[in-house]
Amino acid sequence: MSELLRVRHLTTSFMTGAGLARAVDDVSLTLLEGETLGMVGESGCGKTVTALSLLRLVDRPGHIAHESVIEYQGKDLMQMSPAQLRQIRGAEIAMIFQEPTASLNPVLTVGAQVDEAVRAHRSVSRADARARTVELFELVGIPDPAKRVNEYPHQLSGGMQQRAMIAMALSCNPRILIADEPTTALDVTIQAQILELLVELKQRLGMAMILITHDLGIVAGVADRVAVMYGGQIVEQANTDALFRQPAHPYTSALLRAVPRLDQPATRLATIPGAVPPATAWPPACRFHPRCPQTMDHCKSEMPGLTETGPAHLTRCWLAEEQHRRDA
Amino acid sequence: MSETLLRLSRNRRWRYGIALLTVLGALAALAPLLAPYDPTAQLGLARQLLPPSAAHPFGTDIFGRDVLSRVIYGARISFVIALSAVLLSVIIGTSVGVAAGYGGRLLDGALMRTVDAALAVPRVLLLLLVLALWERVGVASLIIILGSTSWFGVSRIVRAEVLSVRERGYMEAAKSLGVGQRRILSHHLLPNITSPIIIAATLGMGQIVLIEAGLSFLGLGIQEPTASLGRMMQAGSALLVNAPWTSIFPGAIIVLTVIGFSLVGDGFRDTLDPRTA
Amino acid sequence: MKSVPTPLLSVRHLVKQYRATGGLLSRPAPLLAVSDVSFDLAYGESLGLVGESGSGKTTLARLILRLTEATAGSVRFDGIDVLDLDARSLRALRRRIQIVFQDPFGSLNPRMSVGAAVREPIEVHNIARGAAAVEKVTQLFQEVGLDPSYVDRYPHELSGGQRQRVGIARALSVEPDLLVLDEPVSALDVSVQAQVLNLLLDLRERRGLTYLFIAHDLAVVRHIAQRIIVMYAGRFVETAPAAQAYSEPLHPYTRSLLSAVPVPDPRGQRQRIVLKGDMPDPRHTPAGCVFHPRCPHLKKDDRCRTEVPLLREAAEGRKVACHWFEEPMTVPQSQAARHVN
Amino acid sequence: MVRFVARRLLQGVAVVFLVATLAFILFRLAPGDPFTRMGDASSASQEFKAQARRNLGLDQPLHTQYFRYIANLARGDLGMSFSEQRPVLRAIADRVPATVVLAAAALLIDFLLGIFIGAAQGSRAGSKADDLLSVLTLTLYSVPVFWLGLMLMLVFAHNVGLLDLLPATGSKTTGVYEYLTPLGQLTDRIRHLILPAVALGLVGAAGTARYQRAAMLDVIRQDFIRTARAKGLRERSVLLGHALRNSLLPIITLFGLSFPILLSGTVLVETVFAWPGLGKFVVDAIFARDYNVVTGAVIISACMVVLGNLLADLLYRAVDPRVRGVV
Repeated sequence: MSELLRVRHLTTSFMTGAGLARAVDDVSLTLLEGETLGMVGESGCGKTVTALSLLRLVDRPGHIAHESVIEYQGKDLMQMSPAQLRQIRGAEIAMIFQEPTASLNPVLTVGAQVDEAVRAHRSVSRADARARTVELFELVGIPDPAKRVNEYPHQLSGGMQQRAMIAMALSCNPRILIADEPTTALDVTIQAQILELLVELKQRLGMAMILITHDLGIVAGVADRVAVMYGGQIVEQANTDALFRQPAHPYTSALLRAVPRLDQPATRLATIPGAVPPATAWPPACRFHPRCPQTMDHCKSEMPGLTETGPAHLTRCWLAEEQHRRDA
Repeated sequence: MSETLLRLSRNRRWRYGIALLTVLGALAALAPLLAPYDPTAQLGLARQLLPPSAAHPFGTDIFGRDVLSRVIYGARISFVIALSAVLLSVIIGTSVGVAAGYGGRLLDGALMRTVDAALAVPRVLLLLLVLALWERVGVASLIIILGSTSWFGVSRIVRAEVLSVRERGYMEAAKSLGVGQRRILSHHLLPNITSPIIIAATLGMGQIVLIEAGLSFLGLGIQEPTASLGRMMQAGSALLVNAPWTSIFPGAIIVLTVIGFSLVGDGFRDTLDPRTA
Repeated sequence: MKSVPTPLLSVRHLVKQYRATGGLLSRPAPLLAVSDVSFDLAYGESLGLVGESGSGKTTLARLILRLTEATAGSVRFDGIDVLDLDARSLRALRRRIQIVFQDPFGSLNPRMSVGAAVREPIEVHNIARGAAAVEKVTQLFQEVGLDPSYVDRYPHELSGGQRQRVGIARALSVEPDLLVLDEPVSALDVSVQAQVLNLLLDLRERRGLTYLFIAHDLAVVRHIAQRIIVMYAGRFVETAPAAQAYSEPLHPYTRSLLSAVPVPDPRGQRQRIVLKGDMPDPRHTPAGCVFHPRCPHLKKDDRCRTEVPLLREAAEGRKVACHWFEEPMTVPQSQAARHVN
Repeated sequence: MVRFVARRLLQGVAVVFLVATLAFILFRLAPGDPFTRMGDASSASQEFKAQARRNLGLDQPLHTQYFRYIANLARGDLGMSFSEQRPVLRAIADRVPATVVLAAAALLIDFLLGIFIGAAQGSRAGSKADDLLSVLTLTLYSVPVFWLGLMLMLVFAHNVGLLDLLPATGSKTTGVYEYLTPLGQLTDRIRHLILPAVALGLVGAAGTARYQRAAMLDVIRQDFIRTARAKGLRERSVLLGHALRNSLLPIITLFGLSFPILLSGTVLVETVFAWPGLGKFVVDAIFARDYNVVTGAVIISACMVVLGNLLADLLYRAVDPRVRGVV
């Protein structure tokens, strides 16, 4: 499979009242054609800012560092003019967001908002755009699409709104779909519907997908590969199976043990002490070291790099690196 | 509280506004010391309608009075009226707003319909209606008239805020902890509605300055010979061609005063209002 | 006959109907938020109340605490008729029933230091005053795992987990018997969620508390509840001891709900039952079984569309509101996957 | 829709009725009556005053007076104007058109200019141009409208100003107007309108711009703007089609609220420019102690405000689908 997206040294910072926040710090990742990459982490770890940075949608006071590279099929989005960038947004790489209610314009009909996406990239008549919209609504499972296109967002349920967002994202057959917490605002049974829809559409349309979520369960069921984020960095990245079977980073394994589960006895949960620090106050050296159960002196003095600790398995941890070296 | 002050002092508008108001306030407070002449003293025929000069930086008016001195005293009155009238309107407005927002449907309906009616009358006309009944008004009665006709907006803001704060989780939490009504009101409700009141009060002061000037300009506010900025402009409007300084300077002082209040009000809004912070 | 101990909390035929705010144009339709529910809660028991948004679980909690007035039914707490109390007795009762809210930020007064927030109920209920009250606040902070030096901080200076600990300390300050926990961990991150859940387990053990634990996340509830009630559109659809509810759910809704919870194990993925459609509009609940328009049960028939299923005894200590729960409910794979119409 | 309008009109009638009641209370609670207040200013004899009181029913008990007052009001009878010796309603009706023309022109300047400046600022918040315009709007916002009128006169008006461009007072050139062609008459009226309308409109525009800027900033921060950018729309479509459109919602509310402020402004501006409208009429009436005119003008203004609010509500419903269907 070929590389669709290649991101190198992506760094996005915000100037805040409390100082400079490096919300995303030197993130590198690759997305292959047709694959689903899951990005997990707790809130404040930089997942959403990463997603927005990929399409350069970060607003002031946010700023993407110049040395960042976001290559889509060999072309660097960082070097593109606004006009060139627009031809990528929505057409090649599309996005859906966490809050469908807030992400749709309340004063325009959902149909009009999808029409607009179609017409932004194709010179088609209004009628043709509308026909396409109805077709898309049908594709994403909105019942009675010809009627629903004329409704306003508030007339639809949360699940239907998210379907409309998906229809909008798919309007130009993008190669990549970035889904940022697409089900977090929804109920469990609706979440199941939307996830199933995304998986099905991805297969049917042959897209690649970046699925961002805090829910390890969702990633386990949907992603081919997983990147775990902590403190604005990727701390571990591996094939889904390997990551869940043999997590190498102490944060990943602690997170896995802290999740309440239905498939295991209801014992007392393992915890991670403390909380995710704010982006203005990342700890020096390894960002996880104040919360890590296995901190060594080295972790407090030098930041570990993202190194290979297994086949296609990258980990940002001194301990894992050491163990890997010993095993090898 | 000190944290709020720190954030305020970082706000550019607030800083400029406070600086401007401090200068103007000092001018008003120290008027007797700073004014070069007695504001009501008529300095004689030879000194009538003199253009600005070293002796009279703002010139003199038709009665030969020093415009600078009159402007300083006029600003003093504007400040006193604005501060007192807004204080009065905030007290009335807050009481009515809290009563409407917290006192049940019937009371709310009665109070708010009254406020609707009062707000449907243009403010200047409302004041004309009230002033039509008075012969001559002094500073005290003007304060009462302005204060008692300026609380409608405040009461609406307070009511809206009370209705919103009422629904906050901590109000319900206090209730579920068995905290009594009175304590909920004083410890949970009121402290959380002060910000919008402060913002409304500051911006309201600028408006009162403008309205008071407008009334005096119509000849209905403070009466001669007391120096009042609006009245000075009224007199000046008849002499626009011959002695523009008699209306330019009082107007400019008003503009500066209102800018000061607006800047401070904007600064408060930027830092205190959770919706914009 | 066995002697049945008096329950701590006994709810009978509780109903909450909101008057619809219909104007001249829209027909007023009554909104049934909680529809005729009954249950008991024994001393020291932990009961999990599970449902999606709009199921009425939070309304039920508010009814029990009388933060909202019931339309009909009764709530007895330790023999006291809660719905009949005057304001003064109600405040006294609130010493004994406490609630921890979902949003730890929203439920703390932003203008009150967290120490003052915990001290307030202590002083309001005359449990302690002055230095003794301060001492008690310190103890409570330690008990919930907060650094006592935080007493002078304001809510916005704490993290979400710390704020929720303050909320718990405040609820404990009046030494209640019953703690109503309304989605206490759903606003928290996974790592912090585990901390708070463990704290709740410890506190229950140490203080012998009774919990009514409300949540939408079945996996979370499983870690704390001994018995489960599943709500759907204002009604109880299933009540069962936790172990059985999870291993062998009987109501088709419970089954679907359980199957929809994502499992954090790529090899342990189960067959999902994906429900069609949305939760019914509370103003236009369907006739018959409220769940029938979304029900994947193979035996669904006219009876489901016309006759409201009663909550009936399915086994010792288990009740289900379904005409067909005895029938096996294996859903063919194709039907499970095809939810897109 | 019809029901909504009917309902709001009914509410409006209630508001006007309340205004009339407040006006009644204000007058009757005040010490004495118009004739005692006339006091020594009037040379009228005691007998004349007593007769006039009887004629006006001022010797009747309060509630009788009140019911008669309201009954008259319901018939559209606002009493007699002492100074003009004719019904107040007719005297006012003669002045209303001039005020409406002035207010409409000012409103146009207010919102067109205000929205344009505010939207431009909001979409470039933090830039040099934004800062500069902020200083400008803040200053204009703080200017007394009558003083701005004087200053405009000082710069632009015939015989007064530096530039000698436009007439300073009145609504038409007396003595000449009648001999002009229809087109000439229109030009003459427009030339007279410019200064007062600009004075009133500029101050309003400054307030509108401040509000519009905030509204724009508010909208730009919202998620659906990000959606619009993410689907590859041009920045212009994002700003005009999504941001501006949505930011106009709060401006419509402001539009409703601006009517009483505008009418307040006309009182002052009409006095400065000797514009023969309702505002100037009221001020003159006060000095002539023609109290029925003052009351009448207050009631008529309340009607105008009520109608203005209804207009704003209708606009809001036309633009925001969320409030349709809600009464």
